[in-house]
Amino acid sequence: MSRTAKILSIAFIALWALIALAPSVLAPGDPLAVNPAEAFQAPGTTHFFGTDESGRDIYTRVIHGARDSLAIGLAATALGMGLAIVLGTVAALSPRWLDEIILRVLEALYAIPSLLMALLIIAFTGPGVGPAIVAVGLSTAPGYARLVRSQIRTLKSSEMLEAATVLGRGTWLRVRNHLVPNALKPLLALVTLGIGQAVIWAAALSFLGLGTPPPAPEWGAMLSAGRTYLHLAWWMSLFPGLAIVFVAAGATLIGRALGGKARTT
Amino acid sequence: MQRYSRASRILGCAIALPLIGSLLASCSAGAGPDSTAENAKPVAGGTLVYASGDAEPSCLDPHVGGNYPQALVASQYLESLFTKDADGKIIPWLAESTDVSEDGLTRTITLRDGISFTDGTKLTAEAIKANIEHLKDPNTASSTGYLAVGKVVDIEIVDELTAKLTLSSPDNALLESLSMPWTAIESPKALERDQATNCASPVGTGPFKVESWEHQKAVNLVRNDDYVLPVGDTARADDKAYLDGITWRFIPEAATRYAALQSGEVDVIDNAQPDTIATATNDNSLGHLDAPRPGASNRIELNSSKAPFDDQRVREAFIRSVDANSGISALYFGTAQRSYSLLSSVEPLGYTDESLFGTDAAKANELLDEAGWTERDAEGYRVKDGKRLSLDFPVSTNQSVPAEQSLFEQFQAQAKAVGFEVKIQLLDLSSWYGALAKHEYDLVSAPYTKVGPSVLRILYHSNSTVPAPSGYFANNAQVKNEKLDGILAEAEQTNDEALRASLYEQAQKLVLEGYYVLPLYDQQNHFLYGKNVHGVGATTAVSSPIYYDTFITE
Amino acid sequence: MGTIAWAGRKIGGALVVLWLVATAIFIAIRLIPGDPAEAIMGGPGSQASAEALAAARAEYGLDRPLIAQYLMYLGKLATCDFGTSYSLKQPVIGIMGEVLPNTLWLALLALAAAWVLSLCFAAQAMRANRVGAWVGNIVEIIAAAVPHFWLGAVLIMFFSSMLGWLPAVDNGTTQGLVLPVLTLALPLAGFLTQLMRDSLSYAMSSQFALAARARGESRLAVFWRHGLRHAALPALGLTGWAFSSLLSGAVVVEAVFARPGLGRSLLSAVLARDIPMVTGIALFSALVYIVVMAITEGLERAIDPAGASS
Amino acid sequence: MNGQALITARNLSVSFGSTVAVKNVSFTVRAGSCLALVGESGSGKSVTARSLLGLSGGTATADALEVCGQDALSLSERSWQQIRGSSVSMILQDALMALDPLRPVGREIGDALKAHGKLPRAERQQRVIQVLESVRMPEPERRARQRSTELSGGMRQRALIAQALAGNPQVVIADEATTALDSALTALVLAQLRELKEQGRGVLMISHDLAQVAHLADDIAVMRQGEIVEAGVAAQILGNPQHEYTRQLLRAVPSGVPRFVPLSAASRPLAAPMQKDPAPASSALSANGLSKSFGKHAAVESASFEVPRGKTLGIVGESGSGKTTTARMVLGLQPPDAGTVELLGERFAPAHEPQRRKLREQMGAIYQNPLGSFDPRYSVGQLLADALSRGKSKRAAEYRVPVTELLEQVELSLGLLDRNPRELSGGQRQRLAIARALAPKPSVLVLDEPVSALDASIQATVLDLLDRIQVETGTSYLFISHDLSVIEHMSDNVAVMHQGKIIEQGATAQVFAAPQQEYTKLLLSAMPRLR
Repeated sequence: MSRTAKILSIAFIALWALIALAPSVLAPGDPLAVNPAEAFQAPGTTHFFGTDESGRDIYTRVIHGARDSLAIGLAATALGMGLAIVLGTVAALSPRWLDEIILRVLEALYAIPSLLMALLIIAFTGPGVGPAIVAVGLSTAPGYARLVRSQIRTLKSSEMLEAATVLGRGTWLRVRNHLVPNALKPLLALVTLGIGQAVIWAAALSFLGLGTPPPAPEWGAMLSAGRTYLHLAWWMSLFPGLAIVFVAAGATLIGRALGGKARTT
Repeated sequence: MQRYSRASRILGCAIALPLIGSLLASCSAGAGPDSTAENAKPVAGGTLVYASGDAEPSCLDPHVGGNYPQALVASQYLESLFTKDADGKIIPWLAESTDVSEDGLTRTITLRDGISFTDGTKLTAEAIKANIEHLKDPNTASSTGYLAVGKVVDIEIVDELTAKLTLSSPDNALLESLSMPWTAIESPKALERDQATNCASPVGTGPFKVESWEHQKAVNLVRNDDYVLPVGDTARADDKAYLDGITWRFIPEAATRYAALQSGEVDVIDNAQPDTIATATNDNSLGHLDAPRPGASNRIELNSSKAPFDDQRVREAFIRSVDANSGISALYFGTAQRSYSLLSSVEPLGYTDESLFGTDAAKANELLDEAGWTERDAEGYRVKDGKRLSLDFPVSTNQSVPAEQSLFEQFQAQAKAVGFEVKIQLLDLSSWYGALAKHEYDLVSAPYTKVGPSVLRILYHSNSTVPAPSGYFANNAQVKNEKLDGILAEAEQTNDEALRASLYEQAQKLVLEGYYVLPLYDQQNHFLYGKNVHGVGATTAVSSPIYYDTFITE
Repeated sequence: MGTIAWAGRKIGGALVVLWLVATAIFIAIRLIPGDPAEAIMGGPGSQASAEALAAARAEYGLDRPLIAQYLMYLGKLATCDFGTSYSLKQPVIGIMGEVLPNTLWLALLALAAAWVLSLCFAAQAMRANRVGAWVGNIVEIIAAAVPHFWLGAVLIMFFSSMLGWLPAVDNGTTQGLVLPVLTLALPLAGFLTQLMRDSLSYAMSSQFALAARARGESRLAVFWRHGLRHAALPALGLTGWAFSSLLSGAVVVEAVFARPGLGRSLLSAVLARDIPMVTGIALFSALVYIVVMAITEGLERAIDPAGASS
Repeated sequence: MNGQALITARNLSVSFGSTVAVKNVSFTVRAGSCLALVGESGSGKSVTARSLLGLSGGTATADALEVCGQDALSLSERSWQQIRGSSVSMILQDALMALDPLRPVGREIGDALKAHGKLPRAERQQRVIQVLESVRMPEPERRARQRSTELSGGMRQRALIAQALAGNPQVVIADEATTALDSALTALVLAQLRELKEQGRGVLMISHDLAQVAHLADDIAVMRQGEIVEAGVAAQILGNPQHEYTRQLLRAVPSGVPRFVPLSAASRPLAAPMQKDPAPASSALSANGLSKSFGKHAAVESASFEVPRGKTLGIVGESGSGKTTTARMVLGLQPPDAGTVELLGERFAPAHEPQRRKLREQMGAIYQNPLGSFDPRYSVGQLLADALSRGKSKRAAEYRVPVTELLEQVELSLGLLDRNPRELSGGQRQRLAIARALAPKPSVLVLDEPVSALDASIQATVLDLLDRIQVETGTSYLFISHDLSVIEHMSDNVAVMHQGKIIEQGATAQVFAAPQQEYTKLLLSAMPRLR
């Protein structure tokens, strides 16, 4: 990772952390305050990003929406990753039969596309943010788990670990000092990619009317509301859309700087 | 004898077609694109593509369940015994004449001769019996039709064309009930088939018939070449519809639907977005049909059966806290008029009282203080006895357009200012019904379409708090008022028109003044159609358009 | 591994995966609080009649012990009996037969389009200068990060409403497919390009590419004979994932473009809590995924029998 | 000079942007003779060779550049394509990488004909088989259908040469064509090139190894930093080098240089080799009857050897002969099927890992590619701190003194402390690997192909370092290599492995002077010698 990339990544993360944790610093207004008289105002000096159908300030909403949107992305990825680390590690270190079983389970999870998985879960639980997070988490887990498994298996027989053995390191030291950190490193790159993707899928669920309830300024819900007025007020969907693209693309760039590939398989 | 038309109200149209030409008294100023097309000569042929924004019905037989999307499509292939003329008067359609006994408990209906169903079965009194029994059969799971014929206890076939209906109590709304598509007459032979088959291809007497149903894609309707117009029209050479058929498509995305209309892929769309209606009518590029539904206005009902809305002061406080007018004007671009009535503007007996609904945050605060909701929690919501002043508001995504959802969000924000927490839950229809059935709501917006003021009985009589076989109950405000029950029962039984009007006014006053309901506007029913589509405007008693007179020019 | 052994292993694995999916759904239905018959008939909101509930109990053997129910359930699935969709009142298998080809066709076209697009982009990127490559890079990443539903809406606005070039909704013609396919293909192309560009530049700067040039082959010939082959491999390895994400995207795209298909069926089935339908779609999409994976693995074996690239 | 000039370059320069990679080099390649361009990596020899095909990728200028009778300075891309493959062709270093692993070799060979081709498909096929036959490919029809990954090393090399010969070129450029090959394969390639020369073609051979070119080259040009520092007839350059750099390169060739004599002028001269106790009581390492099979394939069969204290045992053999499996058994990374390993008289293998952990400090290992054995997250300092602290810490600051000592011992600059090993050169990495292995002060080092990936001159410095460490610390080496000349220089005793068995072992001088086994004789005959 180059120095510039490092600085840019840290700046990017810091910016979003600030936006998510203290949105009022950048947008002091109330994201829920309606003012029907000011509905559908085009972007201008009073409203940087314009206003929506209820006269709410879109800039304020985009900024305040970061917390929900990112939280969904983070929670889903954390869930997927947690599951993946457990399953992947167990599979990699297990005897063949258990490995084989876990692989099949992962394949079964993988065989249901993520949005279908989300809909399936919603079919049983009803809509909401929780099922969306669980669904996106579950459907991304197999990809991560396979990576963890193959990482650990590769590392297990790597010259690096052999060198550690030759140097007389015990199992615990080898696992703690080399195996775990090196297995997790490519995962870190994928996490960033995954967050972006999770935000996008959560937005898709909002579009289908199964995501965050109103009037929370979640980006997917805003984008979804804005698409109805695409002809009239393009800014309603442009800015939340840009926020999603910005986060997802930024996350991708960081992921790539960390050495990740585009694939999450 | 005057020629009858089933075209009731034709707003926003300027077409002069022989059949309905003489009945256009109530036709308001035309804003359609085809003011020049007044002279367009009807041409036969062509298939109209209709794009519906509603969810695809799971059954094409409107007896089953009974919602508005079913009425829209069924109006093309099913007909009712009665319909409504331009003045809102009920007139016979498939029926030729009708008579009611002195005590109001026996209703005799005589059918027109010479009409057949599209499966070849002749229309006879047997059909009336079969249809009403079908509606009353719990296995049909009818909601709307079931309630409409609820008082019919027995059907006797007098002769081939005459049936005698015995009622449990007098019902002066019965003819209105029988004018609705949900009680439309289907072939008795077809009704004998299993429900799945009948749902896929109901058989009626209408100008079109169901040819096929490609799920998720379209219902294909073709012209009924043996159609007999029940009320003859001398100007029509034959009774056949002009169109070869109708492709009835389902395009849930509003923007896609509009784009498809703009690009000419579809000819007519329903559930047009207010902003697109405004654009389309401004630049005169598309035709617009505004056909407000009869029955109830679109309103929010306040569940008075449980806290906090069991207290009238809290109900009034909520209603005073929100500002519907500015929201409606911003969101509806002048396509919807604010209503202060329980009934649709097309109902002559509707009672309006604007003074009850003025926005007044100070008064709302005062009322809440009075009602004991004096404390506020950290988030600014009012609290009483440790409980937050919180309102559940399940909103059905299938029955509510985006503009309406936005309006509810505005209410949410406005009510918060006086200390209400409104929890809007966007639910699919099934979950929404589930929430209602479990009484998990304080606020609800449930459209109800029925012809005539007797809808008030369905919506506000205490009996309507008891679920129908389908599980649906219509009295969502949970109004349980013996006085009101008495007035509604009397209004439905009287033969005295003046008394009826005064009783219904009293009833409406009781409900409005009890702050059970926040009326918003008429049930919106906007259609946009392309330049080359003519003769759009004829509607049934429930304002669903029929395309019998419609033709397409190049 | 011989081809027959390989195929046997694949089929065995596929059956296990289908069995796991089916079992998970069986467990899920039983985990819903309340009456499983009611759950199957659409949940408490559906207000299913007593007769309908009784019919469901009989059909699914709900009055029998759990293990018997499970075996009965598996037995039915094994004989391709997915039950009747209560919301559409039709056998699930018949509905699948109607809608599945639409979605598969859409997904396959989108996959092909994404491949062609990303190959073009990747080839273009090879020739671009620094600034061009940087811009290309950004465009790919943005393309990969655009939500389908928004992209679809924007495409409709431009190409249907404003320009009137392409139909907004499915009308059975090839033109009607252009926008939905593009909507699905563009984000995927963004992903694939990133991947292909890496392997393409690896192949084009490799020793064997140099050797080919030294034999007198033109740059173009090297690109076709070597570059594409190497670029295709990782992209091919990604096909299972890509197809899966296309099926996800199809849920959205079918809603936006009003196309009948698996995604729209699932959405309406989920909204109606139509469990037989949901089960059928889940198993069918798993089956589709398995078949697609087997095909791509077969192709990979054909391109790279020795697994040289892995 | 015999032979017509096929390629003439006068004052050829190649630059990449503002960087000049090749400066004013002049040479001639003649028919029926071989010109060798010799230099370290980065000396510009490959760029020079590629510019003769118009493939340098940079900007080439020259007073004159004539390729097979054409003025190459004014050639269009199309004309270059005509020349490539049919007039001049190239054999690249790594057959695995130089043949597309995804395509059958027959198609790769056929492509050369296609590019120039008026030949119809059937005749092309025929010609492919014919070319494969001419490089003595066994079963050419079958091999043509296989991909390079499915071929054995020898067949792969033959296929690589065949693809260069398909267009019947007048000049063949062999770019490091023998580097990193084991002795048998080197011999094979050299023989093939000799044949080409005898067929009357011109051969331009590019190598970093003077010893290898000695056998083939008629003329030699020595390149350094983009310039030819010395050129002339081979015998003269090898026998009487004028330029200091040429002498340095010659000196770096290990074969025939006695133990402990520095190969590199840069290396510090050694103190007198230790001549202490001539009869150590016990050996540092001994292996008895080690065997290992993978499935049906016996990788190692009852290998027994001893490494005396302070001495070096060299194990030599071709790739696949079982050397590495032996090393892994010795290191306790692979349990032997049979046999034992004893370290300092104690049982080391087979044994439970916890039991021999203490003993492990007595044995270190060096690999061919050290990078793979380093944790990629660790810097140089962290790696050494980790080794010194037995995995408890990676803070170099805590181990300042010993880390500095280690770096000095392997002659690495202290400035590299915070670098990641990836940023180091090959030679520096190997020194780091040695430093790390030395951290626990082991008695035995197992070195598996430690210098195979290094240029001759770098190899020389690393070998000198190993010599010095042995002199200073008395560490015993088990030195494994395919390179006979390295083994000859480094070993006190040598064991020759062939197909999993040690077929011959004894004192190095003895084995090299009077091999007993046919196979050993064959190996030695293929060994390039300067001295």
